[in-house]
Amino acid sequence: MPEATMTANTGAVRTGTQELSLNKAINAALADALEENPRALVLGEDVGRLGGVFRITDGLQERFGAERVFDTPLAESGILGMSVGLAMAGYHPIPEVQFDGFTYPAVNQIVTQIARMNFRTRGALPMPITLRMPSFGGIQSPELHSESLEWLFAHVAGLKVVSPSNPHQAYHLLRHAATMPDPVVFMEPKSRYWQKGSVDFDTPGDLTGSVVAREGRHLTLVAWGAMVSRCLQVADMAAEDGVEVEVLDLRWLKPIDAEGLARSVARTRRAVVVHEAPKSAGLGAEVAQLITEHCFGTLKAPVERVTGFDVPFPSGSLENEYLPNADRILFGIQRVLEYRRG
Amino acid sequence: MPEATMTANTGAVRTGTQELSLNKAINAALADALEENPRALVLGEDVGRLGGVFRITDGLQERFGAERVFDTPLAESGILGMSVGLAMAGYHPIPEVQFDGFTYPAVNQIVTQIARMNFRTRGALPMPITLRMPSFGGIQSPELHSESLEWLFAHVAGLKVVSPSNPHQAYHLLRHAATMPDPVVFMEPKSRYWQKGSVDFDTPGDLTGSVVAREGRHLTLVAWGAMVSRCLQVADMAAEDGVEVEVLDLRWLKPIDAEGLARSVARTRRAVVVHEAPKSAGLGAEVAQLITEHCFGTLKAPVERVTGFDVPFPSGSLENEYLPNADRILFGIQRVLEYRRG
Amino acid sequence: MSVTATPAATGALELDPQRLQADELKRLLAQMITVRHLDTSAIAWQRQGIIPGYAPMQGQEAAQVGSIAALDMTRDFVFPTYREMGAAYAAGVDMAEYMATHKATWNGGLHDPVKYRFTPIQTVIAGSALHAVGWAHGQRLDALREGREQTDLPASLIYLGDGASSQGDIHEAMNFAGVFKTPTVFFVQNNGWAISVPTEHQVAGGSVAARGAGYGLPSVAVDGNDVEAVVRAARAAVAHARSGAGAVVVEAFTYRRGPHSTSDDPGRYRSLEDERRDAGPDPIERLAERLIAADELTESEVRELWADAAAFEERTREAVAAQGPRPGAEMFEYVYQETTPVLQQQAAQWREESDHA
Amino acid sequence: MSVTATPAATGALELDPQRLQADELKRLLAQMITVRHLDTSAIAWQRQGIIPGYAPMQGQEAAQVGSIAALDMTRDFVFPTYREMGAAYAAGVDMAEYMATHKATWNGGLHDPVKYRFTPIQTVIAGSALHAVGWAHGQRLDALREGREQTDLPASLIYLGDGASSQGDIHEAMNFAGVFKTPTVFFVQNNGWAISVPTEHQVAGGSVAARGAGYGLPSVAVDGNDVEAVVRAARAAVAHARSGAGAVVVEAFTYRRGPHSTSDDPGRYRSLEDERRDAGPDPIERLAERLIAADELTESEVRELWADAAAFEERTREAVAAQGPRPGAEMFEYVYQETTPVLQQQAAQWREESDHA
Ligand SMILES: Cc1ncc(C[n+]2csc(CCOP(=O)(O)OP(=O)(O)O)c2C)c(N)n1
Ligand SMILES: Cc1ncc(C[n+]2csc(CCOP(=O)(O)OP(=O)(O)O)c2C)c(N)n1
Ligand SMILES: [Mg+2]
Ligand SMILES: [Mg+2]
Repeated sequence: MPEATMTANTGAVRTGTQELSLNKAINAALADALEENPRALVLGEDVGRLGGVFRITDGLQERFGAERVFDTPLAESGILGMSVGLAMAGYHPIPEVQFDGFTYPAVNQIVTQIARMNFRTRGALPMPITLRMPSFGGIQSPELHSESLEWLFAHVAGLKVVSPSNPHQAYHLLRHAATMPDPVVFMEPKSRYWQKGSVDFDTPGDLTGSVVAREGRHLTLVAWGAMVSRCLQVADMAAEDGVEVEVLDLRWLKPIDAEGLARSVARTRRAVVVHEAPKSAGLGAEVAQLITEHCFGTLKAPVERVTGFDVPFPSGSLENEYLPNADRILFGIQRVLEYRRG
Repeated sequence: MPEATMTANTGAVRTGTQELSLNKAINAALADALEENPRALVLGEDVGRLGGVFRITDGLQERFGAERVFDTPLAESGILGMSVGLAMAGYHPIPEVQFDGFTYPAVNQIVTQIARMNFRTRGALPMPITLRMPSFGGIQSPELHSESLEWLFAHVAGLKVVSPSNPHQAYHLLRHAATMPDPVVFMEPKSRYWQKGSVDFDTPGDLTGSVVAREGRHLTLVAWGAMVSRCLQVADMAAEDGVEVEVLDLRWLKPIDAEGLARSVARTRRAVVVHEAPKSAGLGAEVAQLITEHCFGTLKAPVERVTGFDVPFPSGSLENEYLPNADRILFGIQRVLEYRRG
Repeated sequence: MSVTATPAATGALELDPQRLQADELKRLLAQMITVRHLDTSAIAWQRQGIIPGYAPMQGQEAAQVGSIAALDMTRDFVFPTYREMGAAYAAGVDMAEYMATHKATWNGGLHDPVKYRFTPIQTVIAGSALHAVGWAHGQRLDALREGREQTDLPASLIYLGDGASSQGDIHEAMNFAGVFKTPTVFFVQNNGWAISVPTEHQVAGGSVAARGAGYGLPSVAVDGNDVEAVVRAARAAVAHARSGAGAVVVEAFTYRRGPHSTSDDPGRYRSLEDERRDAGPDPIERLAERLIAADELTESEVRELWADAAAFEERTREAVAAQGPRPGAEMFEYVYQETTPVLQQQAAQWREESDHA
Repeated sequence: MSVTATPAATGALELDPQRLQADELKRLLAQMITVRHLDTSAIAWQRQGIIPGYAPMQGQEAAQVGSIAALDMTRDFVFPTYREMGAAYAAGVDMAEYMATHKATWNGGLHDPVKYRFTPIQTVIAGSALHAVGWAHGQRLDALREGREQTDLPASLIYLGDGASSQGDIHEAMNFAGVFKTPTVFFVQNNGWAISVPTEHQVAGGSVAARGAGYGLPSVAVDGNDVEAVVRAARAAVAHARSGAGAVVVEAFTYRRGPHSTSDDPGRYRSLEDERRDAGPDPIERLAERLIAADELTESEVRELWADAAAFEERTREAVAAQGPRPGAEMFEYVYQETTPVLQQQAAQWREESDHA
C-alpha cells in the first residue's frame, strides 16, 4: 500500500468483525480513512471538539489533531468552497453538512464547482471530496432537518451519490468513497444511526451497484437509505400473505445500477419503488423508467411509486402521515399485484 | 377589474393582435403586468437602465420609474431573499436571474423560503413571486449560461414551473403567472428570443396544462421550451417518411399535465420525450413514468428519452454534439416504432 | 422620488439619550422573569415528554425583551430565529401558538405572523435577513407610492446570532440594506457560541457590529445583559431606521447560559468554570438588584413577579400539552394558495389509504 | 501546531517600501502593451468571426500585470475571473490555450492549471474565492505536516470585481481567511462597473477594501492605473500573506474602458463623456510618459514594443484561428476520473448515432 509510506500515524486500520451501530461504523470508517491517508481531512460545523451533533466525528479531533479534523465557521458554501481549494492543494476533504436541508446554501459550490472542476480542467484538478450528510426523516426533527436530496444530486453530472442502509455497508462504502478520485455525496440515513449490525472489516464485498437485501419472486421493492429496513419489514408482512417480495437495496443513486434493477425485475416481473422525497420528479421516476426501459416486455404492471407527497416535509407530529409507512407500501404492492391491463 | 382602481398608471394594457418576437412579447407582458398591478415590481441585475442583457426589460424603468423597475447588487440570493420580503410587504416581485446557471446561488432562498413560506405560515404569508430566467442552451454561450433547471424546480413542493415555446404563449403565460398568488418559475427559452409569432392579446386560450402543437397519430413527441420548435421540425421530417408525429408542448412542468399526456398517448400508443438537461434523473423520467402509469395497457414500446448526456453542458463548439438534434430525435422515434416486445 | 444608492453616514451610533423610567424597567423585569421561568420550564417539558425539543434562551432575556421594547408592534415587523422565545413573548405573540413549533405541531409555529408582526421561527441560519431587508424596502416603496415623506418609516428588526454572521446571506442583506437604505435593524445576539464553536473561531475580527462600517451602516455594540442599555441602543437604531437614514447593526454581547438545545451536551466543549467566568452577571438579578438598591422595587414584589410567571407558565403548559396534532389533510391544504390537480389526487389517495389502513 | 483562530492585526497596509527599477518598469510596460494590443485585437477577432465572444480588459492592464508581478509563479497560485487575460499573459499562460474559452473550444480554457498555477476561467461571479482560501489553507497544512515554520508560505491570489464583492461567497471567503489566517490576497479590481451597474449602487459604503477591517484583515486601496503602485501594494500584501500573518484585501481602483463584453452596448448606461471623465489617465500612456520623461525610454523603443506586441498578436491569432473543436468524445471522457457504466453507454450511443447520422 503506497499510503503506508505517507502516513505518519501510528494506529492501524480495523480488522476482524465487530457489532457496531451505524453511527459508530461511520466513525470507524472516518478514523480508518484518516489513518490510511494523511491527506484526508474532516471539516464542518461542530465536527471538532463536539464530535458532531450526531457524534459521528467523536474522538477524531483528539486522535488526529485540530489541523486534520476542524470546525469551520457556520457557512455551508464556505465549507464546500474551501474543500474545493483543499482538493486543489492535494488533500482529500471529507466535509460534513450538519443536516441535509442545510446543503441548499452550498448547492452553487457543489453543482457549479465541485461537480465540474474535473471536466473544466480536463482532469488536471480532480475533486476527491467525500461530502457526508445526515439524511432523510424519521426522527421528528425540526423543519429542514429531514430532507431527501438524492433527486438533486443524482441529476448532476460529475457527482456520484451513495446511501448505505446498514453498518457494514456504511463502513465499507465510506472507506471506498474516501479513496475515490471523484466527488461522492454520502447520504447517511440518520434515523438508522443507532441500528446495530455486524461489520466485517476484512470482507467489504462488492461495493459497486445495488444489492439484493432479501430474495423473493413475486415483486421487487426498490429502496435506499432508511427505507430499506422499512421495506424489509414490509416483506415480512407480505410473506404472511404468501407474497414473496424481493428487496433491492439500490445503494448507488448515481450512477444507478440499471442492470441490477433489470436482473431482479426480469424475474419478479413487478416492481414498487419507495422513497421519502416527494413523488413528482423524484428519483423514483428514474428508477421506474429504467425498469420499464429494460423490462417492458415482461413487466406485468406499471412500476408503482410509494413516496412522500408533493408537500414540504411536515412537522414531527405529521411525519408519519407523510413518510411511506408499511400500510402505504402494502397498498402499492397490492395495486401492482392486482393490476390488469386496461 | 379591482386593479383598475389601484393603478396610478395612465397607459392601458395591450389589445388586438401583433407580430412580435418572443423577447418583445415578454417585454410587453411585463409592461402590462406593471400597468395593471401597481404592486408589481421588476428587479434584478442590469434590468434597469440597461434593460437586461437580453433587453427583456427594455424601456420599463423609463416608463414605470426606478422604484418599480430596479437594479440590485450582484447577488442572486439577495435578489430572491429581497423578493420574499417584498412579497411579505404586499408586493408582487418579478425578479430576473440573469442566466439559468446563476440561479444556483439562490437555491437556498428558493427552496427553503419561497417554496415553503405559504406552508410554514399556513397561508398567512403567500409568496406571489414570478421568477424569470433565460433558460436552456442553443446560443453557444459561455459556461453555465445554458442550464436546464426544470428537473430541480419541478421537484420542489410549493413551486410552480412553466416554460413558453412561442410569443403568444409567452405573453399570456407571463401575464397569468404575474397574477398568481403562488411562486412561479418562468423559464424563457433564450435561443427562441428572436423567433417571431403572432400574439393575440385578447384571446389567451387555455393557460393551464399542455397543448398539442401538432397533431399526429403514430407517436407523441413531448417537449417544452426551445425543444418544441425542434420537435416540430422533426415532425416535418418524419412526415416525409409517412410517420405522423404528434407534438405535445408540455408548458407546465409543475404541475405536469398527466391527463394531457395520457390523452395523446392513448391515441398514438408511442411516445418520445425530449429535453436538453442530462438524462439521469431529468424531468424526462417523470414524463415517461406518468405516461407509463396511465397508458401501460396500450403502450406499444417503452417511452424513449432523447436528452442531453450525463455530462456538464459543454462549450459552444460542442453544443450541437450535446443537445438533442433532429437526427438523435429521429433515431429515438425509430427505436420506438421498431420496438418489438422481447 | 427614486430609490437609489447613497451610502448612509457611517460610524458608531450613540445610545438613545433618554434613560428609562423605573416603571418601564419594572415592566421589562416582569417580562424577563416571565420568559426566564417559561424557558427553564420548557426544558423540563421536554424531559417530561410534553414537547420533543427546545432551544433555550437563558441569559438572553435582556437582549430579547429590550430589543422588542424599542419597537412599535403596531407597525414594525420582527424576523426571529429559533431562539427568540423571549422576543416573541415581549412582542405579544400567543405563547402556546409560538411553542407549537417546539411541540412539533407545525413548523414555524401556529401564531399568525401578520397579526403579531412576527414571522415564523426560522430554522435556516441567516435565512430571514434578506426578508427583513425586502420588507423594509417595501415600507419605503409604500411611502413613495403614497407620497409620504421617508422620515417616519416602519422598521424591520432581524435577529441573528454570532454564528449566523458567517453566512453569505448576512453579507448580502447588509449590502442590500446599505445600497437601498432600508429601515432595517440587524440585531445580533452575540452569545459567545454557535453550538460548540466559540465566537473567536467564528467571527474573524471579533465583532459583527464592526462589519457595519464596511457597508456604510452605523453600528453600536452594547452590553446585552443590561436591559436598559439594550433598549437605548435599539431605540437609537430604530430611530435611525425610521428617519430614512438607512439600516443599523446592533450587537448585543450576551451569553448562552444553557445548552444549544435540549439535545446538546455543552460539557463536551465548555466547562462549568468557563461558563461561570464568561457568562457575566445574570441580567435578571442585575436589574432586580439595581431597582431594589434604588428603592424602586421590594423583595416581595420580585417574589410576586416570579409567582405571576409561574402562573403564566402553568397556563401555557396546559395549552401546549392540550395541543393535538394538526389534521394530516393540512399538509396538502397549505402548499399553495391555489392547489394543483396532482396534489388533490395525492390528498385523495392519502385519505383513502389512511381510512383503510 | 494547531490551526486556530487568531484574528490578524487590522489596519491599512503600507505599500512595499521598495520603489521599482527602470528595467522592471520597462518589462511591465512591455507586458501592458502586449496585452493591450491582444485585447483590442480580440474584439476585432470577434467581429471577424474568429471567436464568438470576448470580455475586454482595456484599462485594467496595470492592475493585472502589476498584481502578477508581485507573485512567485513557481509556487503561488492564481484564481482569475473571465476578465484576466492580462494576468494570464503576465503569469506565463499560453495565450492560445487561454483564449480557447473565448473561442468556445473548452469552457475555462485549454491551459493546464497545474502547470501554469492559474485556474480555469471562472464564469460564476465570486465562485473561486473560497477555493483560493482552501488552497492557501492547504499550504499552511503542508507546512505543518512537514514541520516547516509558517513564515514563508506560498500564497493564493484571487481576482474579484466590484460587482463580485456583493456575493455571499466573498464574505464567507474573507471570514474563513480571517479565521484560518490563510495566505490569501483578495485582489479587487474596482473598475467602476458591473455590466451596467455603477460601483456606488453596488458597494454599500463605497469600498471593498474597507470591508477587510471587519474581518481583521489589513487592506490597502491603490490607484489601479499606476502600475508601480499596484506592484508595491501587491508585494506588501503577498509578503504579509507569506509571513503567516493571514490574508489581505487589495482594492485597485481602475476603469473598464471597454464594453462589458463583445455583446454589451455601454451606450445604454454611460455616455462617452462619462467615460472620458471617469476613466482617468491611461495606465500605459502614463507609464510610458513617465519613463520617457525620466530618460529611461525613447519614443522609438515604445514603437518597438508595439511592433513586438503586434507580432505576438499575430502568432496568437493564427494559433487561435487554427484551433479546431475538441472531439465530442471528450465530453464523456472528462466528467470523472473514473467513468461510470451509464456514461459509457451514453458515449457508445452518441458515437453510433453520430456515425450514422
Ligand atoms: C443553514 C444552517 N446551517 C446549519 C444549521 C445548524 N445549526 C442550528 S443552530 C446553529 C448554531 C447557530 O449559532 P448562532 O447563529 O450563534 O445562534 P445561537 O444558536 O447561538 O442562538 C447551527 C450550526 C442550521 N440550522 N442552518
Ligand atoms: C453568479 C453570477 N451572477 C451573474 C453573472 C452575470 N455576470 C457576468 S459578469 C457580471 C458583472 C460582474 O461585475 P464585476 O464583478 O464588477 O466584474 P467586471 O465585469 O467589472 O470585471 C455579471 C452580473 C455571473 N456570471 N455569475
Ligand atoms: Mg450564538
Ligand atoms: Mg467591475
